Amino acid sequence: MDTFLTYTSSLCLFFGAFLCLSGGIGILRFPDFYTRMHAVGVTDTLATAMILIGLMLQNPETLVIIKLIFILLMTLFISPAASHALAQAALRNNLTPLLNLGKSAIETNIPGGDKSSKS
Amino acid sequence: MLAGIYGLVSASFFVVMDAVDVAFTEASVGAGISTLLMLTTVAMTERTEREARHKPLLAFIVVFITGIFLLYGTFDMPYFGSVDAPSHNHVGPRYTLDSMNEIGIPNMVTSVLASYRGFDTFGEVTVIFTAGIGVLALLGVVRRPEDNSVIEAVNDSMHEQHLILRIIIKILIPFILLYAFYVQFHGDFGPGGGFQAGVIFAAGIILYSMLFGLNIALRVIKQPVVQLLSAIGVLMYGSVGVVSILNGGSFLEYAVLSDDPISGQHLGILLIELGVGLTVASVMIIIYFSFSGRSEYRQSKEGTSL
Amino acid sequence: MTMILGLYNYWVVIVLMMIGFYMIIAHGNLIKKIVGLNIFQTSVFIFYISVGNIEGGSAPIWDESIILYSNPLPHVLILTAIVVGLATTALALALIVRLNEAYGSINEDEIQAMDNQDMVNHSLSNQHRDQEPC
Amino acid sequence: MIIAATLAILVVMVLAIIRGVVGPSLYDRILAVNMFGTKTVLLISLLGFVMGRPEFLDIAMLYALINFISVIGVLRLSDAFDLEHNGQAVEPIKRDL
Repeated sequence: MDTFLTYTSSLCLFFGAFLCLSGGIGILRFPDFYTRMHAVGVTDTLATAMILIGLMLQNPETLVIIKLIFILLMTLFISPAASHALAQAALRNNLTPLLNLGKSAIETNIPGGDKSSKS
Repeated sequence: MLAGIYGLVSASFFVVMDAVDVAFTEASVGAGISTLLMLTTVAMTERTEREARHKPLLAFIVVFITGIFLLYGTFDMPYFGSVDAPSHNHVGPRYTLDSMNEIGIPNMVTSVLASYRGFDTFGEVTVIFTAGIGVLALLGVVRRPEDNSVIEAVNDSMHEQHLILRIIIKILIPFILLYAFYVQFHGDFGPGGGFQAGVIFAAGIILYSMLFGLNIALRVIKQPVVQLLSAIGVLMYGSVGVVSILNGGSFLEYAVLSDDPISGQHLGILLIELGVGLTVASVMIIIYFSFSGRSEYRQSKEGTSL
Repeated sequence: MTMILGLYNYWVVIVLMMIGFYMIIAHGNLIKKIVGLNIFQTSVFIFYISVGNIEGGSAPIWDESIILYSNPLPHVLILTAIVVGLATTALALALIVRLNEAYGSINEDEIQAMDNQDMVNHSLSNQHRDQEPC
Repeated sequence: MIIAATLAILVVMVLAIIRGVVGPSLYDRILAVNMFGTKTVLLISLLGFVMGRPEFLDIAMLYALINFISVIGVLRLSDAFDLEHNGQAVEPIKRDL
């Protein structure tokens, strides 16, 4: 039973860390705000859940598990709400997404977009 | 906005340094309220910086020379983490070794804060109270009671904009306030105490007033009540000291509050933390309400003058 | 090498402190001065906490299984200092808001120039009044 | 495994800081800060386990709350900017689509 718990928690932690990393790469590499937000918003919630579950399996104390469950619940409430608020505010303030463009259009547009934003 | 990251980074640094209570405070203050206050001020004044500096070179030279001198001074300092540093050899061991017997509270930070150095904390609470009065004197606005219909209209328009957020926050706010109380009363056993609990409580109220508008928040929390509470907190702290004098001890000596010295200490620390929490929470609420009330007042004034 | 490992915390503190100091003296914008002051303040916090740390020590919450704790005294001092710092920062920001209302600027030099201009105007008008009755 | 997860989270935090510094729009920065905050929550809980003192979880809980509050506050304030400056976006990215 113990080895089973250890393996499961390791698996959860590994999966969570992997999701975190992919989200981090996503926030750095994706072309515009909305895709970045997609990368972060999706991975953030699941990665948090995985890592917290992994930690829960590591520690048998009841109080610790209850606290971890509280953190998990809070993240499940908060993270999507914050993402929603962010996206809504961005949309209201005329931050245009890259919509329905062919691949070539995106490729031609990104360098221009980056230039104008840097200036 | 990066100041928020700054607060978070320094807070995680404090965790690594074993300073749990400090991390607690820095997390709530540095990452939350102080960033918000800065941004409110920026929003109320001006956003862009106009010109470059006249003499940056001179400033840089001064800074550089001071830095060199300070660097030279570090060579005589004790090494990082060494046990025999002077700072660990005077009162530190007494706090770590004896506080469990003398005060009976697991969290040494709380026992040092409230009992051994009660005078310091009293002074600091008074400073916070004075700062609250100062902000109120500088930015306080006499508010006319607004028309209910206006409030309702604003409320409705905001309701459509922030529907999801509002529902989530309605669910969350009771938990935030409950958590503040947990931090307040659990401060004897784990990280926490009056200062942190006050800030968290105020953060809950600030969250409410941000999403539901200042006017509605002011209906729930009356400004005179908050001002009264901030004074009552300081008064509570001071009166614990006076009561201990009347019981035959010296100022803020909690051991005389009860027959058993240890339970006297517990009672004194509980009351004092409550006073600290009251003052901090109400001063933070006062500060936030003054700032946002001022900006609303100015917006309405600009609107009429245009 | 031991010196670098033993003293690097002070060096980090000094760098932070000098950044804050530079912001205070080199920027004319009053809000930036406050931000610099905050950074300066945080460097002092970090200094205290790192001085209070003991190699191998644990957080100062009593537990039967733990023998060595960090020094709780710096924690207490800094904990209160953070909240007091927030209150005083709020006071400073309130002053800035009022200055901005009075002068329409938050730049130190501009406010100074306006003050000087006021002073000159004032003394000129005073001279005027002295001369008129004769 | 816990240590490996901690390291991964540290790397992600660095990536988030890079995005926060580079920008380009205000919302990218807020997004980076939000992500940084959630990663800090994870980091603190992991650190609590590494150091063997799970009391740190209280702090992690506080972080989750405060992070949310500051994000919401900044968004509200950016809306206020928007109203004051005649409906112009704060730092808009202007892409020629």
